[in-house]
Amino acid sequence: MPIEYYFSLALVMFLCGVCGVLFRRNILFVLMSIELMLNAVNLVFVSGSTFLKNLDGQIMVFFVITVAACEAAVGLAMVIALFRRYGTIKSEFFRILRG
Amino acid sequence: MSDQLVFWGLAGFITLSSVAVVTVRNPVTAAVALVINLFLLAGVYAFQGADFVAAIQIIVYTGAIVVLFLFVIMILNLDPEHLRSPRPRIWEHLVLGVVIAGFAYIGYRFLDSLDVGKVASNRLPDNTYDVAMILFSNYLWPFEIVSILILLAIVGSVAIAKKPK
Amino acid sequence: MNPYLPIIIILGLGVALGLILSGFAHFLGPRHPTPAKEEIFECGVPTVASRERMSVKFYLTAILFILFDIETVFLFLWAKAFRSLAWFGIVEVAVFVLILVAGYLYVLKTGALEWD
Amino acid sequence: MGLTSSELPFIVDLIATLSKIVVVFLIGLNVPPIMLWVERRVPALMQRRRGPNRVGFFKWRLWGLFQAVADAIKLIFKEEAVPAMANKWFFHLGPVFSVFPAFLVLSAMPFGEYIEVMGYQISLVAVQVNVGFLFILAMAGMAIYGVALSGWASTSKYTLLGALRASAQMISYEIPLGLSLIPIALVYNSLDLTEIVKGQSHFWQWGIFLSPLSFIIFLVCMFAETNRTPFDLAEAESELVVGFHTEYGSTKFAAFFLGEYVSMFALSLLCSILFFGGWHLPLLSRENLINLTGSVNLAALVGVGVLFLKAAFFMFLYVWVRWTVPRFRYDQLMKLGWKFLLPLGLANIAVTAGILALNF
Amino acid sequence: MLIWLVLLFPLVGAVWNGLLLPRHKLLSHSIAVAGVGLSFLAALPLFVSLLGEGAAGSVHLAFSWIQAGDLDIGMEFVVDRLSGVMLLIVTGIGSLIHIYAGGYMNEEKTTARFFSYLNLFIFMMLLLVLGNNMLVMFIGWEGVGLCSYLLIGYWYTHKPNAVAGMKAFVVNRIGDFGFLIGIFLTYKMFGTLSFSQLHEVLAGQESLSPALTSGLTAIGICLFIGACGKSAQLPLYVWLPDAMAGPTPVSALIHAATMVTAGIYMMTRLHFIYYLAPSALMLVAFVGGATALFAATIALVQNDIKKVLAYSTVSQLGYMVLACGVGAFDAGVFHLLTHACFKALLFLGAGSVIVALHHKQDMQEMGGLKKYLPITHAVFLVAVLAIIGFPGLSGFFSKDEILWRAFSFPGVGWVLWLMGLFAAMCTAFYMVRLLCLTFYGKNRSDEHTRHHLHETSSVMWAPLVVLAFLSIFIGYLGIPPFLAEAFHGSNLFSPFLSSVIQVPPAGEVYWSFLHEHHSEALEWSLMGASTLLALGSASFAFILYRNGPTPFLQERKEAFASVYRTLYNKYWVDELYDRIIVRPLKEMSEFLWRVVDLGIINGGLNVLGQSLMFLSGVTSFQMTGSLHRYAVVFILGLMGLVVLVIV
Repeated sequence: MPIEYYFSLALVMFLCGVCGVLFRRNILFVLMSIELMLNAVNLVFVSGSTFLKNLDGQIMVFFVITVAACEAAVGLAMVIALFRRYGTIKSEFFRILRG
Repeated sequence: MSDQLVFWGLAGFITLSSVAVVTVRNPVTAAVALVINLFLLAGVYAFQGADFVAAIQIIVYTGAIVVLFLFVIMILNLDPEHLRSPRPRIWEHLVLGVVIAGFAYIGYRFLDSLDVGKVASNRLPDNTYDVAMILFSNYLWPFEIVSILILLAIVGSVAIAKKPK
Repeated sequence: MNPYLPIIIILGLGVALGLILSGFAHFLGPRHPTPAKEEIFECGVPTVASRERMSVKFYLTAILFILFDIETVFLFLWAKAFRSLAWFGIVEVAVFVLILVAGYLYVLKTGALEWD
Repeated sequence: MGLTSSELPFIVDLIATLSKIVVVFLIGLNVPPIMLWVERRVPALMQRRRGPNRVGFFKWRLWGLFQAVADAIKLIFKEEAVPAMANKWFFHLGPVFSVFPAFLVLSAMPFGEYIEVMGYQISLVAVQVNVGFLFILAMAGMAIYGVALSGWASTSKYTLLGALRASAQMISYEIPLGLSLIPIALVYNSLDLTEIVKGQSHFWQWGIFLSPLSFIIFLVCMFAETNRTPFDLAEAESELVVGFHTEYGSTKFAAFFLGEYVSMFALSLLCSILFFGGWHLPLLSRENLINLTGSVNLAALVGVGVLFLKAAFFMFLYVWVRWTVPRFRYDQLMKLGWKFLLPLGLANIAVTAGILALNF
Repeated sequence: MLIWLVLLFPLVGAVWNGLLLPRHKLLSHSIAVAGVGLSFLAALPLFVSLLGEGAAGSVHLAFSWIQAGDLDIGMEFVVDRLSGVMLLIVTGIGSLIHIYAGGYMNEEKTTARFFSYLNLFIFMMLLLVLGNNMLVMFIGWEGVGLCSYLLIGYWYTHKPNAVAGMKAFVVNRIGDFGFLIGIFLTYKMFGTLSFSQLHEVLAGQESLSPALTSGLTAIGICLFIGACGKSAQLPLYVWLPDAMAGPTPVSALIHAATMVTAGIYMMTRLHFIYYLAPSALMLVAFVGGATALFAATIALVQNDIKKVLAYSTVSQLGYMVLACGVGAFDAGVFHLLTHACFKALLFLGAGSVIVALHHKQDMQEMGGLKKYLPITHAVFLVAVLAIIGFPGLSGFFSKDEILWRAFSFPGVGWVLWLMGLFAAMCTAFYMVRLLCLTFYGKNRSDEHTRHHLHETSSVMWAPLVVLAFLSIFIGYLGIPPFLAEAFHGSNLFSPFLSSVIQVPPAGEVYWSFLHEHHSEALEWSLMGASTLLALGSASFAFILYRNGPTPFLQERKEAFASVYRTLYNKYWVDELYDRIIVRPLKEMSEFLWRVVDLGIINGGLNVLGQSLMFLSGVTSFQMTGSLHRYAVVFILGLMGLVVLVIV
């Protein structure tokens, strides 16, 4: 199974993730797309480690998953705080950063 | 031969579900699509021989993180209509096209620069033991830092989500 | 023979069984929908898509679940290589666990887990 | 999930696997009806009343055993009322999510070491997963989805609340479950269930003696994971009507019912494997058994019988506890899970590691 | 040891007066007089020790001032015959003027500040005179300039005085600039600034290499520019007439006797340089002659008494510079000595006239003061006779010596002599005019002043008498040799200085004519001619102005109106300078300020600022605040980068 397949699969996933981040209005979807992107990265790590026959890739996946978990936890905490504050989590409403 | 079959099946479903995650209206559907996507991804890992990683993927990712997403969706109890996102404007399509084209090009250039041979579907023997050994020797410091990271996440999320008294 | 066959088969059968069971009534059972039946089995005001928000406690539990789940996973890894790592492993994991216990104590102190 | 490709030739392997799968599903499908009967019969006996004994044809009543069949038929043909506002897709998907994880866990249980058929050694486990524990934890995770989705799909406030509570409970007890398994892994130095059972050949090597504390935690978590008795607050009739599957009619309810009992059976199997020496008889080691019974197959059969016996005991324990122990209030339940079992689990690991470290 | 006292006394006087500002006028006056007097008394034995035949100068080192690399300058003082003479002039005439100043400044409330400046001036002048290297001299040079500025603008409340002070200081600075360049050049060429070392180096030169001569010429010219600034020679003399704004003792001390002679003293001190730079000396001679003639003509028509004296000083200084120019340094110094006496006398006399007339200086309002101020008139008469060169008095001997030495200069000598002669005639004319307009004829001042007219106090006329005595007898020190035989005396002055002023061997060939013997007849005839002409013009002036401004004079004035006006307006030199230098400078700075500064620099910055604002405006339209817009931009940017890197 040539490695390009795995990488292209990861690319597709990553692409979906990016599009999700860019075009979804709802913050929750953005977070989910980010998870998707992280998984694409994981896939690359694992297939890389299998191909190079060294296990560092897999260990990196652990760390990536941990980081993803922490990120999701804090992200969703913020979503809740935002929701409580604004009553909605549609991104149009967060205009504070206006230039 | 069966390898090809399995891989292509998994790959197909994964692409399908990841597209679903992005396009679907209802957040719960998106969450379920994500679950399926991750589950199948765990399948791919197992297929490649990274058993422990697959297990972790399912336990932590599917079993915990997406559950959290589900919880948040349920807690926020968003009314579906509220989530109807407005008709995407033209420039969004344009940008979408550009982004896809860009990534495709980058991917293509990267892939064809890879001069790797065929990856033998060499399922590694049960490597959990080796993974553990490496983790606890070479990657000692990241391991400790991970614990600190988790501590930070705990304190952070609790502080943010707690109802202000 | 590919070692994955049993898992896929069982998964497929399990899902099939579930679908059959859940779809069964649709075909076999009689269908006389009446407004009463349509309603949700509930007393009091029909709160279909009630906007009332659930308490955040569930969310906090889920977050802590994730973070301690990761701890469990890493402990599993350590269990795997316990004997060969010997004392060094123990000290290492002890530090790891202690830090997380600190987080746990913080959670206890702030009363995040007190169920009202 | 680590599958060691067995050395058997393809055909033999295929047949063996298929036959194992069939066995697993047979068990899976038979346990709930039996339990239905047990669920009614045992409490009746406890309360000095006779359980179901009317159903029967001709004159074989068999102490009401056919009641199970009657219930099954009833459930199948009942009308299914789907709430109007319900989210169709997830309403149907809910039960599926609670069924297939149970079966997967069941298939991962080793019933015996191996049997020799036509000269080939066929391992008696449907899915040879070398990271057994993690597989179980994973499937426990999937069960949560069943509960959460079905609760959310039937859009009523109470079901939502019931679903949240049930899944929060399952989450809170999954961690102690995981932590309790770790000492076992430390003691028997492996995560693979077959290895663990091999390690318990003599009864003093059984899990319960080597790490009693983890047995207690495991037992509590068993009840909590399947929302049984002391922890069945989610479906508590008195409070939330039936909890997350209030709106489910006939066969969907049957599916939940099936899922619940199969996972109960799987967990009892797991408990007996980890803590009660699996297919080992208390006093009779495996070699003597083989010599006694003459052939490996026969010994394996006896082993399976012993294992099922132990599992039956635990199933009985479920029912027994259901009718004796009062239900927890939700905050007590959570407090127990987070504030008691979790620290206890960590302490247990520390103690076990300490003891084992002494003789490095 | 004495030299330290000479220096110390004026300094102590200045500090005491300056810092403590004693209230009492008499106290401050006595401190000042003591300061200068004691210094004079200390200087006398020094001078006597120099009179002896072989007495060479002595160098005293106070402390080593600068030691940087090979530059080693010490605060050295030299006391030889030349500086001895100057010492006597400065302290002697200085103390007389100090005594006089007490009386003059009587109306002032406090005179402490004035006297501290005067003492400070004396100290600085001593530094200049006694300094053994150029830097010490330069300190004195600047110090003197400073004190002149302070003293000219003493009544600074009156704006013109302040402006005059500034003008003096600025013009002096211009001269000092040349002086500084000269110092740098000497250091560059000879590596040392001390006079004794320079003298040895140049004396040791056998032949003059062209590089050396051109170097010396350059140094000579630069130093001469400094001298012009300080001694008010032609281009830079404009400050002296305006310096009359200061009190009269100041004008007497600084602008007649001491400071203005600094230039001549400096050239004499560096005679060995000038002897080896004949072209530089030629320039000096001609500038001297021109200034003498030029200033004398202006003085003819001035009405302000002090202005006339100022121009006469400029013209007399022209004579001294002329003397130096023709190589007659000793004659220059001798004229300096005599001029110091009678010019100080003239100024002080004018001072007492002004005091008597309550600070009115216009001659048209004077006249007939002979009977009111008898002593002043007598003394003034002596001074006038001395300055016009009346035979027997000091002016006659010194001026005649210069004219003779100018004539005997080979080649262009006679031109210089003619210039000198005409200047002498003019001097005689305007001095007698001055005398008649102030002292003879009817008294033209108004009733009130005439009523108060009375002779000044003894404090003021006593020094006048002494000065008059000096200006009569000092002449006999330098009787020209041919006259000496007639009176079997001998010329004392030039041999006295000859030990100091010698032509270095390298220049021997060029300056050989100095020692040739001239026929006495020629000398006699020249002296006779010049004296006759001077006396003629004096009597002519006497006849014209005997009884004040007569109608006849008025017609003569209209007849030569244009000539009169040009002379009266000082050839419009000030206006000329203003037009050539000051106005263009002002316009230039105006231009620079408006165009360059405002236009380019500020303009440039403003443009920069505006462009930045514009740019930020352009880029900010994207800052709509929506997260997604940021994310899109971020991703696009990232992709662009990666594509860029890859392609």
